[in-house]
Amino acid sequence: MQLSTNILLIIALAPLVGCLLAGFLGKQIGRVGAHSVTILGLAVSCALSFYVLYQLTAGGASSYNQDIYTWFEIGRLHVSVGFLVDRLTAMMMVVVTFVSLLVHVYTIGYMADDPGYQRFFSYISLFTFAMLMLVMSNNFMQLFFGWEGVGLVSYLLIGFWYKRPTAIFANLKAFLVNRVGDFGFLLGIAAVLYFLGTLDYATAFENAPSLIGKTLALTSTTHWDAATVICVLLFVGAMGKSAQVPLHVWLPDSMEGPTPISALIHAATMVTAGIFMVARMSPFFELSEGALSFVMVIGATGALFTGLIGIVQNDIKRVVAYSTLSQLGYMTVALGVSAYAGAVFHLMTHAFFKALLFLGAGSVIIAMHHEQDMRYMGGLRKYMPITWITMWIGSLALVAIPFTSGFYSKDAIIEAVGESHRWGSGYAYVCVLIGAFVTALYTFRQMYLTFHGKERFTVVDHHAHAAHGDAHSDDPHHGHKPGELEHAPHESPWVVTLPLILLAIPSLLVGFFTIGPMLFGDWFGQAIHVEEANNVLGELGREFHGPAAMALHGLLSWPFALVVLAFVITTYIYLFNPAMAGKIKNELMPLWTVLDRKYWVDDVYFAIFARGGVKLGRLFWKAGDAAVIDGAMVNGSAGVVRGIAAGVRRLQSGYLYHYAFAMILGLILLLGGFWVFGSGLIGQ
Amino acid sequence: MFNHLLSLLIWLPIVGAIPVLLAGSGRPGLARWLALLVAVLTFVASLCLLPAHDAANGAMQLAESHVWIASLGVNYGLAVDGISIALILLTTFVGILVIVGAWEVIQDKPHQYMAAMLVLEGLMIGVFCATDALLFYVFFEAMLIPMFILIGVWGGPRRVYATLKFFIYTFLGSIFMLIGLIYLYLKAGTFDLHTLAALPLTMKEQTWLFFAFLLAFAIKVPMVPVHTWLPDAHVEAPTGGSVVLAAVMLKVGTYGFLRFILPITPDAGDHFAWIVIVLSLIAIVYIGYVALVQEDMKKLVAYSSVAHMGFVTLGIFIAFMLVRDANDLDAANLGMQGAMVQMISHGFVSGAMFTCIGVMYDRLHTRQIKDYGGLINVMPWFGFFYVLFAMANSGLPGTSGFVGEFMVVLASFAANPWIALFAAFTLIIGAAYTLWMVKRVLWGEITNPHVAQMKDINGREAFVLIAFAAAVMALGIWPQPLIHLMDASVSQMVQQLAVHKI
Amino acid sequence: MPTFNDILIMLPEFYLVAAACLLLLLDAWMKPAQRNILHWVSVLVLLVGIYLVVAGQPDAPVSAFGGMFVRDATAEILKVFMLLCTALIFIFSRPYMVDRKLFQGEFYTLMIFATIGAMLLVSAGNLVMVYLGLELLTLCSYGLVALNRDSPLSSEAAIKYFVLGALSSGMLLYGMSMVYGATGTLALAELHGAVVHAGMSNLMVFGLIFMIVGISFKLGVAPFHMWIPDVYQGAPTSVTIFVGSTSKLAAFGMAYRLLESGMGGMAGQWQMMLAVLAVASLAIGNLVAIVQTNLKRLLAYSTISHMGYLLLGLVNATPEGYAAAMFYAICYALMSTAAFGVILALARAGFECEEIDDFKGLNQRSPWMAFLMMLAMFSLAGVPPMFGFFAKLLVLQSAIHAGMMWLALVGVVFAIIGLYYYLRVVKVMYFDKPVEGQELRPQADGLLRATLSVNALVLLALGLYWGPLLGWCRAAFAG
Amino acid sequence: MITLSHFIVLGAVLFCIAVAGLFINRKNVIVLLMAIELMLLAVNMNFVAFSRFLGDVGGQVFVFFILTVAAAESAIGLAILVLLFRNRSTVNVAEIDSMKG
Repeated sequence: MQLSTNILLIIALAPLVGCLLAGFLGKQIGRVGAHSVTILGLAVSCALSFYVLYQLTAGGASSYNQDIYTWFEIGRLHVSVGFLVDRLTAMMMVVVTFVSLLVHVYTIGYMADDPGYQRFFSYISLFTFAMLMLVMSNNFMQLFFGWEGVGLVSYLLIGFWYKRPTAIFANLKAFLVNRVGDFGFLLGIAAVLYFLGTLDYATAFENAPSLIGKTLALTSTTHWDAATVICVLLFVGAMGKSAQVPLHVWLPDSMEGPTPISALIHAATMVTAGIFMVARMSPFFELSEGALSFVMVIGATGALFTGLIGIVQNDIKRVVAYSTLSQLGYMTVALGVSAYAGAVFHLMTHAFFKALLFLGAGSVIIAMHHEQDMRYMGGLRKYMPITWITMWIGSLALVAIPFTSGFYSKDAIIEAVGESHRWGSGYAYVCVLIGAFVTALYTFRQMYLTFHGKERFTVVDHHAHAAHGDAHSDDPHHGHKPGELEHAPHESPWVVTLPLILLAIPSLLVGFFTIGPMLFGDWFGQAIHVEEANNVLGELGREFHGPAAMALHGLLSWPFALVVLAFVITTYIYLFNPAMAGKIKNELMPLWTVLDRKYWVDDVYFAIFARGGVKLGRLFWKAGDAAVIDGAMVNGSAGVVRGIAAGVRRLQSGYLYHYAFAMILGLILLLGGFWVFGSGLIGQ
Repeated sequence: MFNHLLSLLIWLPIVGAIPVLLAGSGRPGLARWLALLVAVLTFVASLCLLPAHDAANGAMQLAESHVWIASLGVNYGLAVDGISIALILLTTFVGILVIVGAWEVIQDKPHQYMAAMLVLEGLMIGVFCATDALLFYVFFEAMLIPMFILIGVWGGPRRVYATLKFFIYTFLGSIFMLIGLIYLYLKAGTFDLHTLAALPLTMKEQTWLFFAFLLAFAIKVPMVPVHTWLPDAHVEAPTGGSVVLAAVMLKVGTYGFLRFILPITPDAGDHFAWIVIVLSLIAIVYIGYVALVQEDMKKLVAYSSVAHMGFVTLGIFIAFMLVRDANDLDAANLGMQGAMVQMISHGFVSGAMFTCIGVMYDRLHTRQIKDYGGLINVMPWFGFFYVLFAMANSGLPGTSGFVGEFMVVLASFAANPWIALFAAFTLIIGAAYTLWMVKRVLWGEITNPHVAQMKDINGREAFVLIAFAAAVMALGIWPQPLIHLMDASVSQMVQQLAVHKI
Repeated sequence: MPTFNDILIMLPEFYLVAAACLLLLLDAWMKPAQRNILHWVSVLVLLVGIYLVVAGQPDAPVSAFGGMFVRDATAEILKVFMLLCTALIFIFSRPYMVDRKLFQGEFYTLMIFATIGAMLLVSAGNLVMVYLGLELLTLCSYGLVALNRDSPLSSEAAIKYFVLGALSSGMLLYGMSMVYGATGTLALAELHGAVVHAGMSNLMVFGLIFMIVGISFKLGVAPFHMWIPDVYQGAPTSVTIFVGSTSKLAAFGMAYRLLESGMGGMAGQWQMMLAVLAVASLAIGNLVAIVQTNLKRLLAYSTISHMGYLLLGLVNATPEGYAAAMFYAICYALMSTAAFGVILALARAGFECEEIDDFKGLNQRSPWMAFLMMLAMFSLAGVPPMFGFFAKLLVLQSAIHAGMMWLALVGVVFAIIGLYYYLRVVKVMYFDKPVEGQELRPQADGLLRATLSVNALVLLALGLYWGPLLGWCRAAFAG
Repeated sequence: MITLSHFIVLGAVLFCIAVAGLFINRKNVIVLLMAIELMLLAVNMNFVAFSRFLGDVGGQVFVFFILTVAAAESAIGLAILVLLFRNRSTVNVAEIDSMKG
């Protein structure tokens, strides 16, 4: 049986409709109207996504691949807009729409008192549309459309609070860094077209084997393997979107956006687009060991080193952000070892628990009146139990405590890396192992600082500080010194907590139930292609005796040991001996600075690319255009002409005898000229 | 029934300008409405081209030919193919929008302004129709006069410098082309482009002619390093002038490449294609950086125009490499089509950008970026359009700006990955200069108290912007109709490239 | 023996002489109040003259008085346009002359006699006739230039014109004597034959060069152009316009008669000389024009450059070349009548309106005049679709055809420089704000406005459709 | 024995003197008029000589015309001269330069 095109169209377009209504008629339909239409749209497309998933898994539907309309057709090149929906796509669709739906609901509470309410809903619906176009696409053009589309929305949303200088700096940065990725991505697409003559997935993947042996002449001497070129270029795109080192710099700053965005875009969905893309392109990547090693090393590096930065962060959202970077690293490593399924699996579980963590953080932030600095929190658990519990669940999943879904996905990856013999896998294995420890460190630290220990904020009444408030009425803390609240924090409204609960469930359970088929069964079928030689998951599969067994085995594994160690350390420091944190910091000042400055990557980039670019531009403008072209060539020649004119003018002296003389001179010149150049004086 | 459609298209606006002029300064309202009427009629007439024209046939169609100068054998010859039609439609479409855009903005002698606009429109249509080189040249040059008046009379403070520069620069280029044309005439005994295309020429002759044509059209496009007239002209021109200049006039240059260099000097074109390609890449990268640091919005967009036109020239000359060296007709088609689409798209996008800047200028009477900031707070709807067009300008998929660049990059990769590499660089630099401007103009707190007073766009402005936005989106989401319109002509042109004339 | 047929062939000239004499008498008898009659009559006289020229037009070239006087298509066309220009001048300059108390009979009679001289010149069949026609034309011109008795400038211009003119005609004569000595004939036709047969000698070459000097002076080609700026500026505008139109046509006719009809056999020699002179005039004319502030003087320099372009046509020394040159001469005559016509129309008592700055903001004060002037300027600059462009096109073409690509390139390069100062005039009229308290209204004379408008619009009309005119020019030389 | 060339040379000499007179003299305009007359006489000399030696009367006829025209010319010249003196009260060539450039 075949999926109906209409259903897919509805899935894709329902959010768009919601977006347009909320966006253009925002004033007319009001706040309630806005969130109703968008949520309705999302609900529809979410429900249908589940239906599609069901059809593909249990309903026996074959995967869908059809063009909707021709985008352009030139000669033999036919580029169209269409859908390719197989299990991989369906899973992504479910994740995207489900998380997005919850975020919509959550937003009602979170943005309750924001003037840009309708705009916000419009944006996130637009995002969902773009993301769906991305995952459902059946060709590279449309993929790129969705790819940049989500980039656009992320730009708009990071800059949602457009009055904040930091926000509008961050969104520009994010867009540009992404463009650097897209730059490679576009070239990758061009390479695909060049070598395979098509932009359509199915055809391209069919012909993928033909790449073997083909090379691209970069100079007369250097030839690169076609598959490697394609894969590396495409992966550059993924590095941008999925914030891989060294293009990771935009993600932490993107936390300037409202928290729901961080959950939806910068944790659950958009940033995983790269992972999805690589998994989708597995037929290409399988052809190039080199590219895969490259992917693996990049991923591993990110997994460890970005995680380290997380340890020194004080902003609750930034901690989560860095953990996201690190988790994306894990997924990328998985891709690098050809464990595409593992990557996608972690992508899914991560989507749930990371969204949960972000939304939880958001809930905390609401309670703290938009105070995000953990140094002014502490002991919140008694004020907001639901948030507390759900966040603990998320954290456990994140640190991969056995039986949590995070455990299944992450442990599988670590195992897979261990299995792999690809160049660089040793380095990768070390990274991911230490990474597990680091993850645990910053996660527990965050939980303790936020919910446990003694309260580091004071409740003061508003009026006493009214005068004071005017002073810095511009800072986001509603005119209060850090750590001063108008009234005690309290649990957030149900629209906020409900999503938390709904996310907590999958964070806890989804792994247990899905690991079997997804990882070790052939659930993805054709969607993901792995060469037999690279099939590390297959290896693991042989030792896999059900999730429970795996979990129990996990209890005895290295990663778990490291987690426990981390737990002990953090518990001691932050629960029993808070002063110690400071001491350690001072002991390891150099190290701390390195991490706090994020290895100076941002600074270097800013100096070279931003400032350098402007300097270069100015040089080109002033020296090139203004001085050389305009000054010397254009105006210069004009000046020369004018000068000559002024000189020649003097010949017209006004004196008769000069005039007469000129005529005589002319006569003589003619005679002389004829004498010299003419055919001589004729005859005699 | 369409026998004289082309003549109608050319002369309707030109003749229509007379009543507008006569309507006089006494009754500006009447003059405006008359002008609008003429523009709309022209647009409607141009729409008739679509049914009249057979898209499957790449040859010139709807031909009209009358003896013009018997003793010289010069004909008044008109005909169009898909490419011309696309450009004519662009012209007439923009024609309406500039008239509406200038409605109450131009208070000083509006009748003269409108008349000049209409004449200009007619002449530009003439350029896109002419099949006789002399006729082409006449239209090509005559365009300068109304534009000279438009910028000079209704322009900014440094308008004199700008206009003289603009006029003399263009004249300089084209006059050498004239010499080339005369040479060809003396050789072939006619100015008919079709005959000239068939005329065998030695490499030496082709080389000289190639550079004569290149100079003429490169200045018009404009290509680096003869682009400096454009920023000045744009900065000083009134909004409408800038819109027409950017949206249509620049296309005349690239159109010239198609009608002269490709058919008449194909071998020299192939031999020197690398020059043009290099210049185009310089335009994309170098000009991108220059645009980055502009303080005047119009200058910035003007420079970005140069960069975007670089894609057009790139796409056209890539085709040479692909056909002659790589013998990859599909890629050549793709590149050439990319160039065409980019022409049309840039027409919409740059026109829209200049309109936006005009909207701001009408309120605050400054184009300096630093004078703005936080505009979104007071002009949300304007902000919407501005961001949309900015995104189109930086080539976001789904907008027209993406299509052409996408195709050209794809095609140029087939020619040489390095070309594609530099071309694709526009993704970064283009976004950088456009969005940085957006950041400084639109986002942030309001710093300038005058900005706080600014009103959001009114109905008239909304109409213009919506029209542009519709075009930009439509072309971005579904380019196929446009491409289908031009496909036959383009592929025929590409096949011509393979023909050697020596 | 002169037959009646000879008279008939020369009818237009005879008629004009008679008419001129009558006008003298009329003027003598008439009270100053009735001058207008004189004006209308003289205009009428010229129109009738045009009629006679056209009506009596022979199918094939004919000659009278033993070859002294030749009447062929070339002469016909030139005469028509010379008479037309003079008529235009009368119409344009009436208010101007009235304002300056110069509205007297001698203006008309001198003009008509000068025109007669021009007519004789262009249809001269003999060196004597060339000389007589030339002198009749120039002597009258001297008088006209000095017409404004109380103006120091115009008398200075007159003396300069006179002395240099005399010098040039002396050289011309000297050249003629040489040629005469070499060939023993004064009749151009025989001369032509003699040159072809007898070949060249030193005497011939000397003679040729001296004659070229004479011609160049008349045309105003550098370096024999020195008189032009001063005369243009000093003379009353109503005379300047004559020097710039009618006598330029005559000069072309003279050049054609002497160089082709007479010395055609030595084309090989004079082509190169003309090319050199052309470059000189293009350069000097265009360059010095840039720095002018006085419009009449600017137009004077532009004349010099235009004569350079005219030579581009002559250097070809083929029928097409002569046709192109004549086309150019006619075009230039019409352009200068238009340009000076606007000056005449805008000038008024005490206000010459000849400084470029006088035109500031003309578009504000009287848009129509500004428009006409703009047409004239763009035509002079040679911007399509104006008449001037096509004239340039033809001469460039004939230069290239003559194998002088370099000359054509020089031509276009200076065309670019020239463009600048024409644009400057347009800029002043359109972009600048008018000077306060200075009203720039055209003269009320309805006929003046109408004819001026027609004259300027013709520059546009002929630009759009110039086929027939070119056809006539070609036909004139084809035979 | 006096040959044609003697006459030609004489003519040439006269002509050169005349020309010299035109641009060397910086005093009086009247001298210019004389120089012009001299130039015409030089030409006449040529014509007469040629016609005599060629045995063709045409040249001598031409001479008569030249003489007539010369008379008229000098008349006009003097008239202009008077005018000039009236307006500027000088006939010094070196002072007639109000128009230049």
